[in-house]
Amino acid sequence: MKKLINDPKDVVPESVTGFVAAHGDLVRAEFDPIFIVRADAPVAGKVAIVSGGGSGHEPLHAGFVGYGMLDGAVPGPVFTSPTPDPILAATKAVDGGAGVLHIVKNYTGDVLNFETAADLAAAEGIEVRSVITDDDVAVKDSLYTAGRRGVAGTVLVEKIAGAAAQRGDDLDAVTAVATKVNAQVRTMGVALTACTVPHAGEPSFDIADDEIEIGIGIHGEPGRERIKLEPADSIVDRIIEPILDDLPFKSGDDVLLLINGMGGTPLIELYIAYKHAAEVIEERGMHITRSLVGNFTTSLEMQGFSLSVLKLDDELTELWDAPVQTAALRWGR
Amino acid sequence: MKKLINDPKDVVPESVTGFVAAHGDLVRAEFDPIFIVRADAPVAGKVAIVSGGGSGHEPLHAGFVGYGMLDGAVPGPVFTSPTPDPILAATKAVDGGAGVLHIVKNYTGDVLNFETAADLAAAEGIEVRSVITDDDVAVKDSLYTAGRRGVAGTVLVEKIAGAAAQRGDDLDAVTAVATKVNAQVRTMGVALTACTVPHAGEPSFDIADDEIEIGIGIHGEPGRERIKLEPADSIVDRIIEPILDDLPFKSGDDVLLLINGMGGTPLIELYIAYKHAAEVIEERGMHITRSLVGNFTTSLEMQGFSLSVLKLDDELTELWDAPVQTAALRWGR
Amino acid sequence: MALNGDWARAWMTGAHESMTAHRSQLISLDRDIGDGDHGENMSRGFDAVAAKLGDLPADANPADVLKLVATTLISTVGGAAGPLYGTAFLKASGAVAGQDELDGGAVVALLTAARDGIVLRGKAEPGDKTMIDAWTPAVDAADAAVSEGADPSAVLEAAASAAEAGAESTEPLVAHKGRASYLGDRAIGHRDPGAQSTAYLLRAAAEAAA
Amino acid sequence: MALNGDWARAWMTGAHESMTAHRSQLISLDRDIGDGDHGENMSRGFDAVAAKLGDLPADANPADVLKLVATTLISTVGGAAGPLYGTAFLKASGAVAGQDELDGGAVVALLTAARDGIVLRGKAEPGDKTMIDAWTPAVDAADAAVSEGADPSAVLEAAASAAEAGAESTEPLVAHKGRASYLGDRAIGHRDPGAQSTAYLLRAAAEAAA
Ligand SMILES: Nc1ncnc2c1ncn2[C@@H]1O[C@H](COP(=O)(O)OP(=O)(O)O)[C@@H](O)[C@H]1O
Ligand SMILES: Nc1ncnc2c1ncn2[C@@H]1O[C@H](COP(=O)(O)OP(=O)(O)O)[C@@H](O)[C@H]1O
Ligand SMILES: [Mg+2]
Ligand SMILES: [Mg+2]
Ligand SMILES: [Mg+2]
Ligand SMILES: [Mg+2]
Repeated sequence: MKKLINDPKDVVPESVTGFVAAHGDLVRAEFDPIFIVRADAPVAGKVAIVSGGGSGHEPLHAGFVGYGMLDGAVPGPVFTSPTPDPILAATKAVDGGAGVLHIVKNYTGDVLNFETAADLAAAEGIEVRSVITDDDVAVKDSLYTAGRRGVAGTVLVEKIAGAAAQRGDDLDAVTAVATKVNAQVRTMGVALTACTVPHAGEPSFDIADDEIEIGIGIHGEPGRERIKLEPADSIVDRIIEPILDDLPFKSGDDVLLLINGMGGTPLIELYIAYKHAAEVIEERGMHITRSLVGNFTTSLEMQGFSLSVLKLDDELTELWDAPVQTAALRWGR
Repeated sequence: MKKLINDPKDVVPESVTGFVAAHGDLVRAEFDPIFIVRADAPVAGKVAIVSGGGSGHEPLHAGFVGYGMLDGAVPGPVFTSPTPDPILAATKAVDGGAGVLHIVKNYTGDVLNFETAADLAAAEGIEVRSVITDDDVAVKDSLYTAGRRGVAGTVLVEKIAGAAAQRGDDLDAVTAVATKVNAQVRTMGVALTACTVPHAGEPSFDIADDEIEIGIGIHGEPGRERIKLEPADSIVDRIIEPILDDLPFKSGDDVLLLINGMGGTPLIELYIAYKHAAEVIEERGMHITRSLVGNFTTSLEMQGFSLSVLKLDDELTELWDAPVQTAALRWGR
Repeated sequence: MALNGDWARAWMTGAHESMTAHRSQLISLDRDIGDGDHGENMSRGFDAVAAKLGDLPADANPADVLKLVATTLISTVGGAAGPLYGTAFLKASGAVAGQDELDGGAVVALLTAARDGIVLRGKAEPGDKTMIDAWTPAVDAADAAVSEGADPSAVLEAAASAAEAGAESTEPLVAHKGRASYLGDRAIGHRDPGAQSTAYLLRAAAEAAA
Repeated sequence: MALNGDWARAWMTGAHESMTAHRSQLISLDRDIGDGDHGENMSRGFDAVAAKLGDLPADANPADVLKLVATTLISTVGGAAGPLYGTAFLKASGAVAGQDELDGGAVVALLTAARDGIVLRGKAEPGDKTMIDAWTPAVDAADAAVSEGADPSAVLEAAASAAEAGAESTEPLVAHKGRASYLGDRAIGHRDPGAQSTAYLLRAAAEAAA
């Protein structure tokens, strides 16, 4: 295992220490238990938004804490959802009296731990809503699975709900917009290589030099199928078809295209994927009116990428364009 | 070789196609010869800035084209400097009548090709200046070498000179500020893994599972020494000492700290490096007043990072804070 | 040993040793069909439990011990296992509240409440390839042993053996809950890590009583 | 063959074949002490040269061919080698301007101008572990061959052999120019890729004349 770390046990607290030192104008952190909040939290009268989950997906979620996006982020150990204590502490620290929305990726652990924290927060008189993100079309959504996973589309939910909260929407409205974004975004990913969780010391799966994993999860969970390496355009075809075939995309739609790197894929390759994905989308008669390319929801040093398509309307576009000032996403101020 | 590409020959044009498709609000490109310019180029009356060099370092340079930074970027083949033709074409395309500054990283190929292009541009009546960046302290600067290499500090030169040009400084003044930033920034890098140039198909060097390369260049050039993997803090110590020992850093200085990922290192690790680097700098009595952490000057999928320290003063700080709107660096608008 | 407060402490000390010893194996099982952290999660949780046992008053009864274990696991394990085991121990504590020494019936009540707590939170059914596939046979075996007149330590022994068999029985299954459910048929042939850690937990309970 | 326009074309066709054949070897030499692109750069450049040779008028003289090669290399090779070889061929073209057929003295003038052009741009001295370490012995050997009364093709043969020896002579050196200079002592034991491509170029010139 070759990593730029000290003791595997210290990875999360040391990284959070560096993060808040580098971005002291935007954020501050508590360490016992560990969570990150906007430097100006709580913002009185504003709906607050908290997200969180296992670490190893940076900049998700701490990189999205700041004006116009998240109020708090709760990083668990690498790839392990946080316990209720820090979620509760973050929820209390950001509550500005207008209630708190939890944005939770759909994994049993995240859902259960946030659920417990929400119950405890409610018991302390804080109004809490939850939106569970589940944008990953690689997973069958049925009674016989834990449901679709929440993956890179979560960033779009956080940005757009964050803008709604920032402009003063109430808790119901912010919850509704987050729910809507989640309902309109679909994602699928591919891994070229595995990643190594520091405390495990071994790659999360074995994959041959000429193989790729289609439908990979963001925790190195094996995906839908293992195939031989193909040209970028063919790989894009394999994952964009299931995305576009799924509801709710149709000709004439305005969409946002997100090409998300898994952490170890260079930008030069992500733009090659963007090129072909954009071609396929335009061929289907849709219009890409907004784009995002980069590493936003990563899996440590994994090589690979995911592709997300979000159906836009005027409201979502306006909220997407609204100013945001976080470590990893910033425009308009 | 496991890459998200089609034919190795098409990597640069396909990636540039994706890049301008994703960022059509900021940039446009020509393809024969290949270069990228601001969407609104030429900006009449403004000094224009062009940079370029081999591809594979993305977002450098195209990711920095836009308001307040570069007017044009010229991507060569992967790790190979562009020829004079596209440099000349980009120079002509961005010239707004106030002259053009070339920012060139100090490699024989880049220097010679930009030199030829500058001569040809001058012959066509365009006033051209050049600033050669050479911030890499890993390399001995002497009569007996090609001199120090231009590495991640180049991004700081481009941002600050870009802000000077945007506020209306003339060509002499923009050249002077670029020269000053280059004189005040020092960088050194480390590689944990090698990278593979698409047309070569093999890693640029061989490195054992327990070895790292100290003083790596951004083209996978072997560095100063090969040592066994160490904890992150020790690695940071090895590269920050030569940086701080070099002119012009002293107690009481305000500095900007840049932790630059080489492309394959996850953000969670870069912030661990930030933490310790910041500690060492503060121990020496300097104050980190500005920070930048992320992948800015990369070497394809290489795992590793570089650390840059720039001595700030009021003018440089003001220019750093000035609005910038590019694909890879954006604030203030 | 009588199933009193000392037994409950000994159980947890044994569970701590077992999670430490099997950390890598549980990581490796979870690597195959999950995300490779189950061993790390469980050993982090039981490290915390071991560190807190000393805080209990000398006369703590089994319910007191189980309650401390519950809150400690909830606040240190994370992932799916944290809330599931946490709820299990919380409900188990409630089922034996106030009892200084547990008889066979109380053991059955404890195990049943733990299992039901996990089902309440996780909604898994037997055969879904989860820890429930270790807990449910354990409950049934304990119940049967009590009907046959077994003493409390024999009841625990029966539960532990059934949990071990239950863990093994997850190998041919397709998963319907947890991360392994994303894998479809590819989960076949792999043992569920949570079922295996349940088997270790119940083995530790039986050994502490032996 | 007389060293006329056809010879110059044949030289370039041969150089193209040689760069194609040695592409991987030059990449590999450059991987060791540079950035691994020299073979790719040279073969890209000579692919373009080969494609453009047909554009020349039938009566093109050597200087015309060399000029076309110069501008083509400058606009296709990039890196350090592009401007250096480009300047070399531009100066070489100037040195034999207007001559329909080159004699031994003209060959020396051509090689000297080429070498001086590289020095003008790159400022390398002999022993700096660059392509100059192939060009300089080639110039000297050609000069000596002319003094000894060799015919033009023998002059080129002498130059090519000296360039090959010169390329080999770079192996024990520490580099003072180009990327290999960053390596200090670690460059010792490796052959300079540019010196090697110069040896291939001059070997192609000699073979075209044989
Ligand atoms: N819905 C559920 N009901 C019961 N047990 C579950 C459920 N989901 C997961 N589990 C159990 O949790 C175990 C995984 O725990 P762990 O690896 O610690 O958490 P995570 O899956 O969050 O990484 C699985 O092996 C399974 O036994
Ligand atoms: N200053 C110089 N003078 C003469 N030759 C040089 C100089 N710098 C580099 N070279 C030659 O260029 C060769 C490298 O060419 P190439 O790999 O194509 O370019 P780059 O170094 O830009 O990648 C070296 O092997 C060396 O022979
Ligand atoms: Mg987990
Ligand atoms: Mg090169
Ligand atoms: Mg797990
Ligand atoms: Mg080279």
